[in-house]
Amino acid sequence: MAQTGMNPRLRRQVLTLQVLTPVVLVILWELIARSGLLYEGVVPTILEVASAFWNEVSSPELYHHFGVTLMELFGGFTIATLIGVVTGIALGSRPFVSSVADPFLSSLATTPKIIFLPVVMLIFGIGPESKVALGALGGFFPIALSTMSGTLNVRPVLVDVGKALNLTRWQMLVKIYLPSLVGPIIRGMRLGLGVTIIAILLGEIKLSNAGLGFLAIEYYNTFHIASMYSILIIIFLTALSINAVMSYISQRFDRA
Amino acid sequence: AQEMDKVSVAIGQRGLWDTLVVHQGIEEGIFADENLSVEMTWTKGGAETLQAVTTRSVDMGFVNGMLGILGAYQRGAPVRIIGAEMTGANDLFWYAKSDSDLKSLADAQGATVGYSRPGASSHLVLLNLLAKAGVDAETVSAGGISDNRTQVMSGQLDAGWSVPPFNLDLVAAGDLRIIAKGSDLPELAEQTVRANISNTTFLTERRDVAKRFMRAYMKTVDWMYDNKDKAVERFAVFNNIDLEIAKEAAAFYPKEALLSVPVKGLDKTIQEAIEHDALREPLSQEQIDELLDYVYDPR
Amino acid sequence: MTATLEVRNVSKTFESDNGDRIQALAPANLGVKQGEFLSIIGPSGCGKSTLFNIIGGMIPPDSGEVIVNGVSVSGPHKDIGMVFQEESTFPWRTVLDNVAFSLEVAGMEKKERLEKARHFVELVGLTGFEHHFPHQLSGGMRQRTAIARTLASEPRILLMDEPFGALDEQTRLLLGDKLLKICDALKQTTMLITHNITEAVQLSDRVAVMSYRPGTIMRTIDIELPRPRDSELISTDKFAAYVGQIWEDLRTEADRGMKAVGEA
Amino acid sequence: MTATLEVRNVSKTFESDNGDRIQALAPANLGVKQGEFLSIIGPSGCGKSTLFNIIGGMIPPDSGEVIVNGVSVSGPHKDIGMVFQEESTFPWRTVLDNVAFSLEVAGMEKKERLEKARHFVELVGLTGFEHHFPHQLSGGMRQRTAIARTLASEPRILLMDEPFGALDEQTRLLLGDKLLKICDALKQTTMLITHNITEAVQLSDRVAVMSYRPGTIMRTIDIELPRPRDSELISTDKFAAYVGQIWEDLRTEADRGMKAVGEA
Amino acid sequence: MTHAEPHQKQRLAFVLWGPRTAGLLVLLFLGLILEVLVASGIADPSIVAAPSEMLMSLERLFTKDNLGAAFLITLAQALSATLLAMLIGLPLGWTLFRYEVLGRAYRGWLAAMFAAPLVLLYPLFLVIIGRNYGTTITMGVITGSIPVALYTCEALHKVSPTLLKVGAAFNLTAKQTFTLIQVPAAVPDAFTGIRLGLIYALVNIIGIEFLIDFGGLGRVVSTMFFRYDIPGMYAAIFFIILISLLFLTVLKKVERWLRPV
Ligand SMILES: Nc1ncnc2c1ncn2[C@@H]1O[C@H](COP(=O)(O)OP(=O)(O)OP(=O)(O)O)[C@@H](O)[C@H]1O
Ligand SMILES: Nc1ncnc2c1ncn2[C@@H]1O[C@H](COP(=O)(O)OP(=O)(O)OP(=O)(O)O)[C@@H](O)[C@H]1O
Ligand SMILES: [Mg+2]
Ligand SMILES: [Mg+2]
Repeated sequence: MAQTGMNPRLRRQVLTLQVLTPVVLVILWELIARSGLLYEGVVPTILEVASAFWNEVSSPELYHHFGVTLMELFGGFTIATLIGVVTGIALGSRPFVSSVADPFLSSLATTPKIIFLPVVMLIFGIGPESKVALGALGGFFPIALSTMSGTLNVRPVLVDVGKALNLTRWQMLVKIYLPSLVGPIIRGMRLGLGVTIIAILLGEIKLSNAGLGFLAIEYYNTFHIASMYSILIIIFLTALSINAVMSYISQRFDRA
Repeated sequence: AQEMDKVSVAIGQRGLWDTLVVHQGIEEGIFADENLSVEMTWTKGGAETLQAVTTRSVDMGFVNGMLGILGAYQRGAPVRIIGAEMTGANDLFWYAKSDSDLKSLADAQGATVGYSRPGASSHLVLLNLLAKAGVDAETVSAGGISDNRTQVMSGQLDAGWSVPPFNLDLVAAGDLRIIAKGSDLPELAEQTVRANISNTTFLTERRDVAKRFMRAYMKTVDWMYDNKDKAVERFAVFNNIDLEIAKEAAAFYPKEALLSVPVKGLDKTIQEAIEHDALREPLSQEQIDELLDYVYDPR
Repeated sequence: MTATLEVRNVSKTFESDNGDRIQALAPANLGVKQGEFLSIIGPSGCGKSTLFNIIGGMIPPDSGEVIVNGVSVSGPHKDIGMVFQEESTFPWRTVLDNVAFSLEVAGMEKKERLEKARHFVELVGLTGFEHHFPHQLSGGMRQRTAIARTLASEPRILLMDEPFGALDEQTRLLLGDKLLKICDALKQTTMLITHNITEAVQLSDRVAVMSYRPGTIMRTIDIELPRPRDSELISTDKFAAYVGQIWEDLRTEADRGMKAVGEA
Repeated sequence: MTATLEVRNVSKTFESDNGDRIQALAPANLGVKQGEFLSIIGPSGCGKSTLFNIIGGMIPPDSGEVIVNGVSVSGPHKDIGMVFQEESTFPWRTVLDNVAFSLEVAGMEKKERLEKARHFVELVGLTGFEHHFPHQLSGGMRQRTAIARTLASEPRILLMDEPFGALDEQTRLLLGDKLLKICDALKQTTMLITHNITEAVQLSDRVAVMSYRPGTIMRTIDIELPRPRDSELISTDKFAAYVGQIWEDLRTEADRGMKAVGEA
Repeated sequence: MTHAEPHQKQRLAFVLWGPRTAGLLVLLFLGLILEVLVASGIADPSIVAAPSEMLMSLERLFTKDNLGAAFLITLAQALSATLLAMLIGLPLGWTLFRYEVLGRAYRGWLAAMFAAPLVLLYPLFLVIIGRNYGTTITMGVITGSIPVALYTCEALHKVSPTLLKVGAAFNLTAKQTFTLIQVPAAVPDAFTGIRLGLIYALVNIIGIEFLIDFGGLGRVVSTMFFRYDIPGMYAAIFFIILISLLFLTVLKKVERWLRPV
């Protein structure tokens, strides 16, 4: 976070708050866990969660599942990006076509991807392929939509500059369209990655034999609640770091 | 050595006594004796296994609810029943908190009692149990075993369903009390509730493999009951549970319940399927003959 | 290196999406002589950019033709260099790479084209800013980058559409002085579109005054002020007289334009 | 209904987020007489808006004081009405409701305030557009709405910060004529901030020329042109002379300003 | 407009051949192709359903499987979740705006949560709350209130300083400034947050319904899948997409109305 331009007192207060908040939350959790207000299996004590967490990170099992999820993520996101960008440019280069496609794309984009799991399974089976496909499906729409609107909104005057210099179609694409699209594509990828992550993990939760989502729900089904929490923590830490990397990239390359 | 035949199977409900047959057989080398190398995938239940089989992602599927199979068959899925997986409802049981007033299902007048989902075996068995007890309880589609447990423990449900070994530890610890069992309904012992399936392609193209597989499967069932101590121990290890509990769990399952042939009580099942919208109309005898395709029948 | 430009009976009517028809240009006639600096002035929305786009071959006219050096042309023509009204530098390129753009697409070798680009960067007074990106520059510097980019393609006719439209008066006067120097150096046939009277008089050999929509050339005025010029000119009686004369012509047109805008 | 305004030794230094200090105003002195129209002209970024905000009580000066009718004031003062440089109409209110804003917060009854607002709408020539929303108007009309809104609060001194800064020259000249009429009608003490020389000469009784940062009043020039005036004025020798005189003063300052921008 | 003459014929053509009609035609065309593929046996009917069969199932879904009721159940959950999200998000956004320390401390966190896969927390609520509407609505509230709070805070920050200066110049009290300037100026952006909140709530509620087999529309898909009723499943999915389309269209209309250009 940019904390520039804060006077030192404010900065100190902010920092105190940011440190204190998790501490308070943890204490609150512990109190709830010990109070017996909730069924004990549901809110394990911090110590239990911590030891479960340690067990997880020191077991090679976790890294296998982690690897599966990352592979699915990589596959799904790559496919989503490639197809999304090509589709986005194709649809966006004709305003009429894009206005036809827009309602379809945006309503599909806002449909929960997980309900497509049965369809994807019918086609790709129950292995990692179906998770990759679901992830690709999820990531596709934001990327395609963003690329499409980016293509539509490539500043006409820049296209005119190209026309005035009699650029070929290829030169037009490479020298004017693609550089203009870097921003929208990265923005779309950032949104798409979030959706891909969710789609893949939910897919794993619903049906799979490997992956972090599978692990979490397996612990849930076998009443290892503390372990479930630690997997959730791992999932969230991973998602947040991936998102942080994406933010960095988009700040770096998006000169809009 | 000769190249082993690869078989991929999907099995629902990881870790139950009956769903561990294939695992036991693999560990005991019974499948290897038939020159089969088995690749196992656990699924979360019938629908997923069915998908895997009909789309040929796997060769065979185990532990499938009958209603799902019948429905899929009538809707044109290339699916065949190759044997029974579970006959009777011995595995199902219902429990309540020990400190509640529910001592048996007979006390359940007006209570909320959980089952997994409409049309599932837990639903059918519960309805039968309640009818037999003559009480009018509120049945709740409360989801899986863990969902039921959470809801019972937090007081949202009065009773929940389970199968062994799940929750037997809490019963042993005195937190829970079993209030009804599927075996309370002897008439159900003559009805197959779950079956093993395969797809038509596998059954025509590699029928010999299927045959050997089922032979090994049946041999494994025999072995499990002939060497019960060893089987129970493996069962306990697999689930990471006490040996005592594992023994108790295994006791729920008489050997007859696990026999592959024949599939029993199909007429009644078809009727139930129609009641629950799984079937649109009864199957004809020709259809039943086509659907039941025991690749290996030692009788 | 320069040429003549002629516009004959060019007209254009736009049709908007909802079927409305807007006649932007009534048949317009205009000639720019070899080496001449001609300004076209008119109220906002009178069709100046439309005329600019037709001459540059960006849009086809409904009727009439555009003649470069005696030859009728259609579509973009390499003899014509265009500087657009809106911000048109490439934000992902540095000043130098922007200026070298036309040379790059023409396939000129890297070293050669950068050298040549540097020359034009100097011409517009941006030496020292070669490696800045447009967002690091002021509006006036960005427009000068765009001008340098067009000049680098060495067109025989230079068309500019309100290149300083977004700048304040004082900056315009200063940049006008810079432009005067460049023109004196290049002696290029130039057509400048503007709505600023001061700018038109300051820079031009001749000013063509356009009416409000549908745009036509109402009259042209020869500006007989000595060259080389400088913005000091604006304090002279003659300058004021030209300004007054053009304002007299424009006033009713501008008024029509202003009224039309509010009704939209 | 009018008053005098005096600015005594007002200075201001800004400290930016990264700790840089920018001296926007060196001690500045200025007086506006009863009923006088004074323009302040200076290059972009010279501290004009800073001065404006200090007089209006929007920001406190580092030193010096602002005196209204002989009394030192601090903070917003009801005798001073302000028209801001940027777009300042409320987009969710119609023209009429915008103009009636100050009357509404003063608790005036609905019928009365609408009637009064209508009068000011007429004064700025927007009759017929009472029920339009700002986004349905041109930039010039929006600024006139903002002026009417300020006039409706009946301030004794009117401060305007480049109200027509975003408009093109021709529209400015036309709106200048409108403003001249309004001023003739109200005879209000007015201080206009501008960077447009033509506008300053066209409208003012006196023009104060500001230097580039840190801004100081370099000199003031009395504009002795007859009233009532009109934009036709711009063709006169006298007008050109004033323009030239101001440009002479401003030129080096503007040049400094232009150079400073690119280095940012 | 001065030279504008309405050209009735062209208007008609525009309506007839506008994007909406073209979209419908494309949809029909795709449906037709699918129908032919299934009918000719090229596409496996146990994998894809013929559109005709799908439409027929839709009728069956409404009459026998209470799709209408399922829709209402989901709608009720989404709306109550959004309402709660507004009750939480609007004051929270205001607080983060009003107290700079809090804003600086938590806005970044909130943005990170917005990007995090919050829906994965559903097993946690399954454990804490149980498999009931409490869980679905809670998930809707959590995912929905974050955009509401973020956009509200942002909207208040974005209020043009010039408009605030106008208020100051007219000597407005803090309360008047808030009600007469900050609130109306922030409404369009805050509504964007509410729109996103509603959509997030809807998406997550349907998704969780599907996952835990409970509630409205999501459950219907899951049930059809469980029953191996492939056409029914496709019909249910199609219906959900239609609902998304409907929601989006209505929300965008409202937004455009609030934010005229
Ligand atoms: N592609 C188009 N479709 C429809 N109408 C257009 C199109 N391009 C321009 N117009 C209309 O034609 C008229 C003339 O536009 P043009 O851009 O040529 O004016 P201009 O004189 O350049 O104005 P400005 O000084 O504001 O740049 C305007 O009313 C404009 O709305
Ligand atoms: N709040 C502020 N914090 C820091 N610097 C400021 C602030 N306000 C203005 N400045 C700086 O003070 C200088 C004068 O600004 P001011 O807005 O008064 O100029 P101006 O003459 O009104 O310019 P313009 O003609 O562009 O409106 C500028 O360099 C500006 O960057
Ligand atoms: Mg133009
Ligand atoms: Mg200013």
